[in-house]
Amino acid sequence: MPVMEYIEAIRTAMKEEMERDDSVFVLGEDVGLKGGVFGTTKGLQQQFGEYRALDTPLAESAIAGVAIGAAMVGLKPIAEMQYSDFMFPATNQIISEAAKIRYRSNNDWSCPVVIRAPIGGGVFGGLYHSQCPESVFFGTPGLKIVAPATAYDAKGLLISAIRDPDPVIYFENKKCYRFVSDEVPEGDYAVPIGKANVMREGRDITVIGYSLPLHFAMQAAEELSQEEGIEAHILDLRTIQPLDREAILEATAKTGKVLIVHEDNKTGGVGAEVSAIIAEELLYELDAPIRRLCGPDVPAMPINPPGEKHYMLNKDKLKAAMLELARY
Amino acid sequence: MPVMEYIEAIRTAMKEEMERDDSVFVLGEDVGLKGGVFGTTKGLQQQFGEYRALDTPLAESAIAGVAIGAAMVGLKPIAEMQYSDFMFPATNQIISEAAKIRYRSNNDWSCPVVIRAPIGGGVFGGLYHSQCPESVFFGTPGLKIVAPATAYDAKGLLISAIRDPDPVIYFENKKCYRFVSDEVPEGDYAVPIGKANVMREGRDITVIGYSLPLHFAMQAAEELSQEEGIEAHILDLRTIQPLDREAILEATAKTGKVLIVHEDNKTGGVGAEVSAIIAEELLYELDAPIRRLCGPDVPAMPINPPGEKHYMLNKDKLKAAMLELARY
Amino acid sequence: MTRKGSVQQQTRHALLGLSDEDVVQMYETMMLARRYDERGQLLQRAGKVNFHISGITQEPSQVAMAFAMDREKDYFLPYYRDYGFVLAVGMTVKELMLSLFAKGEDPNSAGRQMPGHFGHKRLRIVTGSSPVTTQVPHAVGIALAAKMRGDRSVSLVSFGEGSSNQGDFHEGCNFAGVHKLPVIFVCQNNGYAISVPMSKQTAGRISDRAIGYGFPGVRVDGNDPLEVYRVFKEAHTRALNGEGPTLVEVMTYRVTPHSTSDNDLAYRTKEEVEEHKAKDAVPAFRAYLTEHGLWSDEREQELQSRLREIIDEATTYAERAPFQPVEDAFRYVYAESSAQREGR
Amino acid sequence: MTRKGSVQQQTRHALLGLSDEDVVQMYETMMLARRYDERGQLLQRAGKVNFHISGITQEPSQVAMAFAMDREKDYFLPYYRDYGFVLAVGMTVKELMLSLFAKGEDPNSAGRQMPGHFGHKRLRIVTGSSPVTTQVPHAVGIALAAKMRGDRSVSLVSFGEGSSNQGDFHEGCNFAGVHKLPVIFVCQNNGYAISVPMSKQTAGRISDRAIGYGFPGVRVDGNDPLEVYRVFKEAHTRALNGEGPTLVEVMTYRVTPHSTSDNDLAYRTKEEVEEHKAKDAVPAFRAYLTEHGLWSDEREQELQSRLREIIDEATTYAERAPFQPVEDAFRYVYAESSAQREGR
Ligand SMILES: Cc1ncc(C[n+]2csc(CCOP(=O)(O)OP(=O)(O)O)c2C)c(N)n1
Ligand SMILES: Cc1ncc(C[n+]2csc(CCOP(=O)(O)OP(=O)(O)O)c2C)c(N)n1
Ligand SMILES: [Mg+2]
Ligand SMILES: [Mg+2]
Repeated sequence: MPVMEYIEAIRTAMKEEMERDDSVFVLGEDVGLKGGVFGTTKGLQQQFGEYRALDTPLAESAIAGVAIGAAMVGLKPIAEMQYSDFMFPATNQIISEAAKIRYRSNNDWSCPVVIRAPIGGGVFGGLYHSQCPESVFFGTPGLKIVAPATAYDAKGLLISAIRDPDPVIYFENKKCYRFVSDEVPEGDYAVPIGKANVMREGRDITVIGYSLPLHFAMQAAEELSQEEGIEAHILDLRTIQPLDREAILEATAKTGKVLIVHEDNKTGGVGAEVSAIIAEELLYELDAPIRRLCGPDVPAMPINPPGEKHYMLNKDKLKAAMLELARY
Repeated sequence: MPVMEYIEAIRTAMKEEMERDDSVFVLGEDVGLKGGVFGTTKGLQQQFGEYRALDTPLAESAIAGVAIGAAMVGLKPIAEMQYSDFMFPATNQIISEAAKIRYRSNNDWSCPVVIRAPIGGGVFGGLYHSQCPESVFFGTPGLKIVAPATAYDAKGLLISAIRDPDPVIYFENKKCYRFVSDEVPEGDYAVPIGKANVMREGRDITVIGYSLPLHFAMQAAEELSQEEGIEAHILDLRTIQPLDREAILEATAKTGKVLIVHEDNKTGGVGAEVSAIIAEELLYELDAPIRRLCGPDVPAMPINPPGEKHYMLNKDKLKAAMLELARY
Repeated sequence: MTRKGSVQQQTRHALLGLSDEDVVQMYETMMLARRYDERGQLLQRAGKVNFHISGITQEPSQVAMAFAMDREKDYFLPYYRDYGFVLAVGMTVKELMLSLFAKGEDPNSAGRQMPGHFGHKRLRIVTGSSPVTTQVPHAVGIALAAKMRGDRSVSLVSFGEGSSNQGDFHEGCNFAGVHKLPVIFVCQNNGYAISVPMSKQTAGRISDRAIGYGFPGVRVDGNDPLEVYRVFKEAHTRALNGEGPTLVEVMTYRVTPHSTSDNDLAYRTKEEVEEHKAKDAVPAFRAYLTEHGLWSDEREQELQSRLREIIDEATTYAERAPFQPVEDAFRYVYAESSAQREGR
Repeated sequence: MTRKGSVQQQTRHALLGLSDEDVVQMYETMMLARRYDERGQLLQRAGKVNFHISGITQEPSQVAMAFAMDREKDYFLPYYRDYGFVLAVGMTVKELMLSLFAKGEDPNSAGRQMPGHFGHKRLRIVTGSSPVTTQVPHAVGIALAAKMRGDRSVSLVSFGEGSSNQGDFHEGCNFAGVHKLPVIFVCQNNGYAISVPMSKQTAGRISDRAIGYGFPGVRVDGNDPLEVYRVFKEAHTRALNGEGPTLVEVMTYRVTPHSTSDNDLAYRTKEEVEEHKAKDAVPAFRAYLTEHGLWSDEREQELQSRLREIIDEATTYAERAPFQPVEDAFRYVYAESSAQREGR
């Protein structure tokens, strides 16, 4: 299997789905001629023409709203939000419309739209090019939300999102674009929405998370294994809505010690729900309090390098938290 | 002390603060001449003139954004969202702007705005006049969020919100408007933001929540006390951001059995964070899994009466859950 | 109804390409909407339903615009006062009543949504919500789909003048302008957004906004249904010819309170309302038909009793119909897999 | 610079009420902004800073509009290319450099935000964010405050033409129109929103949108700073007279890539860029001054060496300045109580 960058996996998924199905198209700011500010849609306009890789006016509510309209009549739009920080103008279209179309029409209408939005920091983007907005949309019934950490999942989940009959928010991680490469099958395969994945087997502590910080956890786990003989069990949620409850409970039961990680700030994040599920279902299997290691509860990360570094999760922070939990 | 309806307490707080401080004003759809679609601002335009109870165009992002601008230069605007269901067009102004103004300017600028929004169902409002959007804004650093359950707190928290130097979302409950009446002091008093309140002392189980469902919990608690001798300890969070961690932990420690209630849907709600705090800090004091009784994970409640009733929390649902927990 | 054709042998409607049957049908549809709406008000006052929102005096223009559309191909995104419109494109009174009573058989939402929240896939009436103006970008997306597929289909979206102050109006219109999409934006300007009069909503003319988007904006008297028809027919032709969108501002007036929850005399006078009631286009349209020998007192009587029957029957049916079973209240959050469906 | 005053004894700038010192100062400020901006590009290329966003060729109009404002009373909501503007209203190059290097002493944000995200309370430069157009309703709110308090203060807000397609543009303009608020909306139309050319952004003229809001919209050549000054002076006077807002569309061109992260040759040609570079107003304005005996090669030399010194000094200072201590990185999420402050 060829090794591929995460960003390339995203592009490939779009390209192949667009080849397979005429009704798939991508729209957003700069996605056409320029091929996206990160290059994610590079080549698509050249291959599929102006409309199937459509440069839109700078107006996120319209990007989402137009995509929703097109989806309601049978197209399969992929609406790109240039940065997830800039998807808030589209909140009403996403929460009031996309999420409720099937329910409010009692299954008469549906809205198979994909909304792609790059999340995360560590790219010297400052307050408004680094945010993780998952918790704003998380918990909205009617939406599905995925957040791949690997190139394999990036392609497989995007294929699933495009084919899904309901609206899917696809949170891709900017830092992963070129930092993460792994084996990606050629051609058609799908990673099912709603299924978590065990990234690493272990018996001592369980780490549950999604997106970029899992790579820090994996690095920390290797070091802890070699240095301390501590074996971490690592679960990649992959889909954050709906959460894979069985997988969460299984991974918890495996070690009885859970650390939840995400870059989105701690309070009200996805981690709170994961913790609450465990506290509700598996309290007596726990050998330690449920820990969360997340972004700090400040509006966003500063752009100055020490401030950014201070804000971001990294291998060392993960390692310290994992070690502490293991020793609990 | 006079007994007052919850809605009257809200109106009184605005009126008295507007009398006390010229810079306080209210703006929103129909808040002026009509006095609000619920009558919350009745009489204010007559008393304070057109501008201090200002009828705005139908445009929530502008209502929030104009209020933010005015707040940045020293006014104290109260921006009314007619229904909380209709505040989503203002999400970007609230999350990207109000919440981040102090932080991004390193304390040079600030944004003392209050955003009032009626939440909750049980009023035959259907999908879009019944929602609880707390979880969308909850967890956004830089925002404070209050959600009073009593007339006393409705007035006292609104006064605090108006005087607060930072943005405060004030979630008032539509069903409470006339369903809830209690003693409200005349004149000036403030209920501090960030402080929960023990509504009922008990030794058997702890109920933690906010807004309307607490009244069902209180009714259920009385019945359980008389019928089963079960004494529930009931904590009204009142402020949902920042959460009163000490009060949560104290109330938990009191009984070791916790039920969290809110009308907002369960997944990703405020209750998840409350549960996660407990699971992180007080795991070994628990005598039962942490339960949550919340709105179902569906887009919103239907308007047809059986459907609405089926959706809503009520005394009986609370009682059953409390009894089950007590017997655990 | 004021101007007469200068060519004496042709009626005004014939000049517009409308047959005698068409205008009679238009009249009957206006009257059907009117009677349905009045019944809705009565039912609410009688405590049979919780809520009704009225489109009275807006129906003549709604019906006229529907008649200018291709009712086999176009997509419709009406707003909550559009009874005249949805009836004209194929919704039945029974279906409206089922929605008013919030019953399970209601095709709009199975009694989940408020009345006036239309949706009917077979009729290409696109499901709508309460937050105003969100449907504007949807209509643009549907028009984009038509353009991409080469379908000869137009989308028509309507909204109030208050709602035209939302950002989604701007973003949707501008997007459609860029790509010359086949969409008609209809602002039904009835003078109020609940209690807020035009003068506090905008300092401009809604139709003038089209200038900034590079397509035509037309203001038309909503009490002149034939002129409304003409304007929409033209807009429809432009759309089909690839000439792009049109913004139509239909000047009308809301003679009822905003909804059954509103007391409008808190913010306007009875006189103002009466003045506008006098301009009602329904009797004027009847007079036009009569003048051209297309209508008579007998036909009117027949129509009224026929409508009463239809509405009575629909009311009885809807009142007796069951609510959606509560076991189904939480269905269709997502598509159901066949496994899920079988499990029920 | 093309037209000459018909009254030969009065210069064009004198006719506008600008003194000789004013125009000289305008020129010096344009040049300062230009040199600062060029240095920013250099520093980024040299790897000294991560990111720079340029306003080159937009400075002449930015400076002109600032000179038409009351720099003691007005509120300013610039956008990220407004170096010429913020320098003209009192920000120093040192402050800009501190922001470029993201250092703790930066008054805009203590090095938290990207460069080009201005904010300076003492100068009434209102803190801005990255999501475009959010500042438009803020400017309206500030103008509303001025009206409510009876302050003779105007707010000026600028944004790109791409950004004018956001809903907040529409909602803000419309609100200001209703209440005839003292606000000036400035669209700096530089032809591109990153890679998207005007033709894919809108089919209309931005200035025409004002018609729909009931206030004047003016299009002005950004390469003619004196005409820009005239237009803004007029808008300012209207605002102070209670006549309401003005929308000004300044026609300019972005000669640099969108930012240092962009490769503009992926979507436009070198020729197109060169064509516009040739229209640069800075040398033209110098020629105008020279023509009127207000400038000379010596003064130019003196200016250039003075600017180099200022910029060198600021660069050195900013480069050496400390970052905000990481212990302070999480401060000011909320107002700090005195207790909190003492605890530190
Ligand atoms: C986003 C949003 N804000 C507020 C409301 C509440 N609301 C319902 S109708 C209405 C007035 C609409 O006025 P207009 O657009 O003129 O339509 P009309 O009712 O006059 O036909 C308002 C404020 C809403 N439905 N959606
Ligand atoms: C809401 C939002 N969406 C997207 C972006 C990313 N972005 C930054 S600048 C820009 C283009 C702005 O174009 P224009 O308004 O014409 O200003 P210019 O850069 O040309 O001066 C875009 C898309 C953003 N900052 N905010
Ligand atoms: Mg109206
Ligand atoms: Mg531009």
